[in-house]
Amino acid sequence: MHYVYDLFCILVFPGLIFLSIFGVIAEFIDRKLYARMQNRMGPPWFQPVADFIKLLAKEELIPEEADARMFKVLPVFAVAAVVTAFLYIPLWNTTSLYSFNGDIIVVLYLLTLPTLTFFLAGWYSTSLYATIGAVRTLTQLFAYEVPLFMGILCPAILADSWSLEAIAKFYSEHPWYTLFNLLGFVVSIIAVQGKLERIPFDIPEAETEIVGGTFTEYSGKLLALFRMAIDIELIVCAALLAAVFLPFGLSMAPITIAGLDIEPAVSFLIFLVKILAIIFVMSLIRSIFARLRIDQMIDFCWKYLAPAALVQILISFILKGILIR
Amino acid sequence: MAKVTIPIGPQHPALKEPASFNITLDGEKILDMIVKVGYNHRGIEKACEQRTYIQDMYLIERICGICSHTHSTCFIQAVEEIAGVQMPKRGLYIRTLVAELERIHSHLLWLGVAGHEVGFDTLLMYSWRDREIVMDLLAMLTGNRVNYAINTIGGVRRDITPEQIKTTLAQVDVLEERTKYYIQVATEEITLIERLSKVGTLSHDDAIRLGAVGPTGRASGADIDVRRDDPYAAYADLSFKVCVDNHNDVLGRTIVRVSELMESYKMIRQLLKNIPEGPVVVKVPRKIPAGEALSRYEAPRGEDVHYVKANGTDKPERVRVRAPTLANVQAVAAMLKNGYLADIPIVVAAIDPCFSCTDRMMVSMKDVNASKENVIDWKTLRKYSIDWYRQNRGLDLSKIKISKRW
Amino acid sequence: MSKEETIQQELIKNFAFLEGKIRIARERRIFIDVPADKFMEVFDYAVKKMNFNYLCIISGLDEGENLSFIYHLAQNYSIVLNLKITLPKTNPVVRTVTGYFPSCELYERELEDLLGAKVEGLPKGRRYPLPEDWPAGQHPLLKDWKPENLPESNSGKSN
Amino acid sequence: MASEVLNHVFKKPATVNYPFVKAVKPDKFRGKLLFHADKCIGCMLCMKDCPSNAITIKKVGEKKFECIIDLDKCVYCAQCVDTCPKKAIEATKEFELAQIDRSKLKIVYKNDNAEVKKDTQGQS
Repeated sequence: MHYVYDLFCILVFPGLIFLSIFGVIAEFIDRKLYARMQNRMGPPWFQPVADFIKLLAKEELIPEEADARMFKVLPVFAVAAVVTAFLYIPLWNTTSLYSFNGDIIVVLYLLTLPTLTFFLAGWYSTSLYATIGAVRTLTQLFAYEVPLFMGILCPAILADSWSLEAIAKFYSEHPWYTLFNLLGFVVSIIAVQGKLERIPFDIPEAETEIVGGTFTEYSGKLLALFRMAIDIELIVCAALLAAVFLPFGLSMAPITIAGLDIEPAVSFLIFLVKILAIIFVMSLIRSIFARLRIDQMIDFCWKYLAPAALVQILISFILKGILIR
Repeated sequence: MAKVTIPIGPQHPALKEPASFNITLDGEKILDMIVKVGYNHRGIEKACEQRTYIQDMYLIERICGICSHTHSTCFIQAVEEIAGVQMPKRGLYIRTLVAELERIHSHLLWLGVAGHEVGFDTLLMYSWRDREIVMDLLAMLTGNRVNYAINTIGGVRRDITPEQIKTTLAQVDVLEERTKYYIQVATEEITLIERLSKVGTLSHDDAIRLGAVGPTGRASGADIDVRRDDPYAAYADLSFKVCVDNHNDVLGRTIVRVSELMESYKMIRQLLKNIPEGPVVVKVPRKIPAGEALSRYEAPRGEDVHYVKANGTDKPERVRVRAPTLANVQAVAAMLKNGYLADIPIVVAAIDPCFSCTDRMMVSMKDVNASKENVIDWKTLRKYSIDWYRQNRGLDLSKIKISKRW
Repeated sequence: MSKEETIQQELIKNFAFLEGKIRIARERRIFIDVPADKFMEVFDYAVKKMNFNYLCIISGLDEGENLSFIYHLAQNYSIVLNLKITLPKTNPVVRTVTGYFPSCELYERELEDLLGAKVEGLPKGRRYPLPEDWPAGQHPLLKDWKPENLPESNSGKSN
Repeated sequence: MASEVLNHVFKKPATVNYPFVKAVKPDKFRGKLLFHADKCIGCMLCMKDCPSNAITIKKVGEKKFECIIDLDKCVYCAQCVDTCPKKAIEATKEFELAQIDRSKLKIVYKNDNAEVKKDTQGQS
């Protein structure tokens, strides 16, 4: 029975199927918010699903010079990596499905994988635009990855653990301590825009410059998979930020209705709301900035974001000395 | 990364019309570029010679969709000069009014396009939404949103009523309020300024040497404006400022355009306040006496020049058109020197290019070149897609009924 | 004396052969017929000494036996001097003015493509505005040119 | 920018939901042309002035004319409306003229009032 439960977790809830559905919903919310911020109507609720189905029905074209096997395998890789990352994030209480000490590092690396697959996808497409997009993806990775890691690891320093579960537990016991990580939260949410390749850091797929960027040559099912990976990545990133920086409400007192303990359900709903709140902030960032140039982006990340993250680490170390002895 | 040459165009998301920029890159830096124009040669100058002046009016209006009033006015001014028409004042005022409204719509459109090119879609959506106001005004005054067809030889085709004047004034107030906001955006939004400032620099000397016109020239400190230097229509009666800026870059071009919007509002108020009573059109015979004239017009994009030669019949002997983009496109290469790949779209967009105006003509020569096989009719297309889905997806879609109208 | 008349006087003073060939059409418009062999002198003088520092366009005309080219020069963006030269169709050769105005390269290429003029000193480059595979000797703006003149093999595909 | 953007989240979108909500056409709108056969005197000026040769006037009897308008050629400048000395051509506000079949864009106005009516209804 144990294996069946595992399989259920990985494939259905909170794994692949749940994530795909939630990803589609998140994409819709993001697009709708973006549209409403721009005073547009935005898409109807089924639009992301319709887009996905349409892509599935489309003809797949693989460039003659591209490495066909790599070309086909990469989207699957991207989806697998992000889905795996989600399994380590605590959702309805402070315990996640699979947890071990150091899983926060694993999640961060799993989140780096899709970026690498984007790079490889562009590189193996052999098209000019895709290659330039690929190089930009990689260049950008070096700029935002360090501030992102530092920003997300700061709460871990204060909590004195490398396990997401322990971090969540620590902060739900001391909710006020989250305020000390505010700077790290801001740094991470900006860096995540880079990871998700959203404005102002959508440089690798800047359509007015390099057409479709890394995905220029992708079409049909493969592109649909990549789109799905990006949608899921959006949720996983938002969930990670929510779990690390906004962990309150995770271990409330049991709420019982008609003898049933619905506390996990309530907590889970609160968690979803937190994810949506973070998506709202990300949509806001997307709508108020112009796309930066790659050199400006690197400048910004190393001149402002990385030092800010360092300051946050410093704060965490000092606080740790004072508060937790 | 080794040197690569990438094509921007003839088809590219950043270009709304066909032109081609072959760019040699070293990483992200531009080493060299070759500009190719001429994809849209439509044969308009030749076609003009075979049509009457009245037909030419509408043909020339369609040189460009955005500055249609520009071209038609410029052409008609030349014809009127040859014919020696004494123009009715009210007609000239209405012509100028439409011209300024067109400038507003063109500049707002440009602002949105510029926003889009640097990935600032919110600006695009806002400025295009506000552009609807001026589009509605144009529709109200002339009948249609584009290709206004308000001009005719000897005046304008449609008069304006006092109610329309009132509506226009009210809407101009709204637009002015919005434009103030855009000035604030253009001068205060950090990421936008990062992307526009010090990009696509064209020094004052280069601008003069390469003959840059319109906002492109004015943003490089060239104090030129046909409306003031060679006044036409009702511009001699108006008082306005020529907006010159010394940034020499894309930011300067943005500032010039948004400040010109403010000047246009001022001009529209003056026009509507002082519009004289009287007829809007005088009758001009179909046959225009022999003669020649050169007409200049300050289009939203710069100086538009038409040369018309008449030979005494109802058809012109020669019509020569030079759209502002042709004067500006040569400056693009100078602007992009040592630039970045990422700056190409915005620098190209900053001259507000209109390649269809520039090229004017392609020989749709008796449809000789479009052989029959190139045209797929609806039934064939439908059959093709049904076959494709049957073969590749195993779906039989032939049973699906389509709307009766089809 | 108006500005236009001053310009007329100055030109006649320096180039006696222009006497009677200068026509002031209206305010700010001066039309001059210049003998083809003296054209560069007048052009040079107008640009360098009289500050006609902006070239609006070059128009080409087909006048039956002859081809005419009109150089529309503007002084301070305001007064336009239209210098017209006439050349026989058999040998329509003009000197390039790219030395004065680098931007007029495209206008001169247009003269070459559409009217079949020969512009001396124009650097080699891409055709404008006709496509690269346009058949030689076909100049659409000539009065006797008709679309039927095109050889059927021309697919009209530009590069 | 941020405050402007946040304000818009709660505002009504500016979009006009086109096929369901139709924008009001201005009075001077130049749409599909309507021919009044009873007024036509057969001067053919409209044919001469039409920039795209979209109008053909045919003589079908003594002082009787019928008109063929090619809507796919028409550029909707309404010069013919201005030219016509008897106001036999009128510009309507109809603009949704797209058709899949090209032949449907050719409109024949017969010189018979009853048929004129039927014809225009069939096309719209």
